[in-house]
Amino acid sequence: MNSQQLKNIIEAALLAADHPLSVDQLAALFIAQSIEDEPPTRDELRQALAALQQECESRGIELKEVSSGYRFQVKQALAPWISRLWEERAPRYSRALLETLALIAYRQPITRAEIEDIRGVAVSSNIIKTLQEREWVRVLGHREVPGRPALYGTTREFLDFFSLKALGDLPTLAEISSLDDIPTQMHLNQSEINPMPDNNNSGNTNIVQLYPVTNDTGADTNEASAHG
Amino acid sequence: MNSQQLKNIIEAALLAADHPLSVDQLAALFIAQSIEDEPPTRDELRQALAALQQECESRGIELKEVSSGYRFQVKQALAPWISRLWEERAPRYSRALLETLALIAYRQPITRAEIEDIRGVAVSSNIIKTLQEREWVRVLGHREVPGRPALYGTTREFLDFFSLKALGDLPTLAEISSLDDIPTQMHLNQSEINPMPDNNNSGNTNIVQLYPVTNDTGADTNEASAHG
Amino acid sequence: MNSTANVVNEESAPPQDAIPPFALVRGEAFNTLPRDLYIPPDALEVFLETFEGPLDLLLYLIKRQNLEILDIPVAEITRQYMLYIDLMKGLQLELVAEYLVMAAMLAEIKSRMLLPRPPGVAEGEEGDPRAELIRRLQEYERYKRAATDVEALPQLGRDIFTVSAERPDTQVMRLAPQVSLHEVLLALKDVLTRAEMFSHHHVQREALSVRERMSNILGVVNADNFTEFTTLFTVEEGRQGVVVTLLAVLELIKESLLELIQADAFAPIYVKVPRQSIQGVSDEFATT
Repeated sequence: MNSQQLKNIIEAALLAADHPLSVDQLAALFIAQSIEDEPPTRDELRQALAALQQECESRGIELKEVSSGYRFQVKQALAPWISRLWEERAPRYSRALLETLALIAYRQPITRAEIEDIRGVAVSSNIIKTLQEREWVRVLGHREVPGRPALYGTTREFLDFFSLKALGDLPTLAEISSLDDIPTQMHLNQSEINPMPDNNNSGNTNIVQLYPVTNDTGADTNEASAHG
Repeated sequence: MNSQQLKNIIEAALLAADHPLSVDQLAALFIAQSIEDEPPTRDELRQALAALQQECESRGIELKEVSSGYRFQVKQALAPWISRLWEERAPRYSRALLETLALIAYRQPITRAEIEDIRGVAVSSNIIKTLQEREWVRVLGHREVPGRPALYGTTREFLDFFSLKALGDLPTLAEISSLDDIPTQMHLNQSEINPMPDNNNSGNTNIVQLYPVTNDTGADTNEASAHG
Repeated sequence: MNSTANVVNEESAPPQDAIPPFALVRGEAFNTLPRDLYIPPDALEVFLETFEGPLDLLLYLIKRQNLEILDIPVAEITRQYMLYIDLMKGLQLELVAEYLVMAAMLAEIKSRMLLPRPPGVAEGEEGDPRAELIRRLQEYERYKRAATDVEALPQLGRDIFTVSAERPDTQVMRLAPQVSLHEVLLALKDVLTRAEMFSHHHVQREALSVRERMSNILGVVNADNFTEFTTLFTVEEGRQGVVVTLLAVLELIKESLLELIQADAFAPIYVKVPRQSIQGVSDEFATT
């Protein structure tokens, strides 16, 4: 098998699979059943992946390594066009959900009580359920204290969803000594786009539209909505 | 928008959509929200599609026009490799089959009756058939006695599968009698279903037993992967 | 993408040439926020419900006044916090217990701040009654930022779109089971133990190489042709190879699987598979 064919098979496999493929999974495509005599080595596979990655430079898709393997994805710069394929916008997540998720991601394994302790409020069961249904969070075990509370951690799917290879790739946790750049405006515009049932004040959302209060926060909001 | 970018957007859109896209549907991606001033004409779109089609010649996928539009598909010639993404693992072999195989390996040429004699039970035709289909066992000839029973022996494929150069590389019976009885397969299963990712936060040692961490299991798993 | 379009509800959108107001309340634009943060009750309700708890509200109050988190003027913050609590009560919002607990904590810190510092206690963080509150605010603020950071990561379906191509026509393949040699050997050990073969005379084991050579020879010879005896040997294998082959031939002859034919003395020796050699009913038929 020459390197061109190897590359083509890898390209086809990654595009045919509906999930990322690891180097091991790719290697398995070449083993046994004697289609060809010598299966490619891991090094050859990695070389082919690197070559594909490079060839993508001039194309509309890119080859990205995430936690569970390699996947092709649309280049982020093309998202404005591609997102028009779907009428529905991607869901926005409530602050309560994101804060809970962040605590689980950065502090795992962590119990619900510990999350509540840091956030200063109760965590709704709905949030935990949503995170588990999305397969971003799972129960790793139980703390051996009375009540045996569940210990939560994140999954490979969580990493894949946010295009991360490992937990170490998460943004660094800030040390807080001053509040200069706290994005306060989050309070103000979150409620209207909040899809979570725990904040269902939908009756009110057409009454009030609060705008960012300061210049600072205004800039932050622009940045935030550019992502949307 | 230059023709390269147009091609890239079309490529990305066709790969991101889960159904074929018509020229009209592709054109719709460029209208509205005034991302760019002049949307491409149908002719430009068709030219881009033709260019993409041509670029695929050396790649693992091809651009096909079907009734409802254009779609990328994996080249049929790559099916032998790609289809392994969906293969199923057959159930494990029975003890009876393994015993039969072992007797054929050690006592060849051997008839079915002789195998039954040693095992003390009948050997099902299925077992012999499975071993022959797997190409591990073949008929070497027939014993010239009434009924002319087939004489079975192992094949080169058998040796290859078990990484043996010759039958002489098999352990002697004396060595076999001192084999320990740990069924290797169990380890493999265990490591497969081990639910923990690699990133176990060892810092939190007060949390007690999320998953088996005894020395035993660790050693077994290592041994298993060495076998596998 | 235009940020105004995202934030403003289509129907209530102001004319595009106007400066965007800070707030729209019942369609009415507010271009300046009241200094005392007076907001009509409906608006306030939404406003308050967007806080993620007392820590979040406190952080908001501190930030709003450009105060230092490490040096919170407790008296002032407490006053404002209580103002919000009263507003919530007035609006009959469901006032979660956590807010009241925080109010009590603030009151306690305030009263301790007012007490004269006992002599001998040095100034420092340990002695500051605000320390625990500051620690909690800092801790919460870290994860509040982390949440924003996580939200800003590229997300599948929002910033990242996975791609796929139509798969070729394939049948689902069934993989043959994997077997380790170890398993095969254990199976043999079992069956031998069962048959008590280790002690039994007829498992005087031949070297496996002989058994293998027997198979190989049977693969070469047949009943219809004579094979010259000498062709069974490969000189390159050396003395040991020749011995193995000879033992294999002898074993095959003993088992009546092979016969030797020599027409005359010193004539070439041939081997062939015997045709219907007369033998008594062998054991094999007893068990079949």
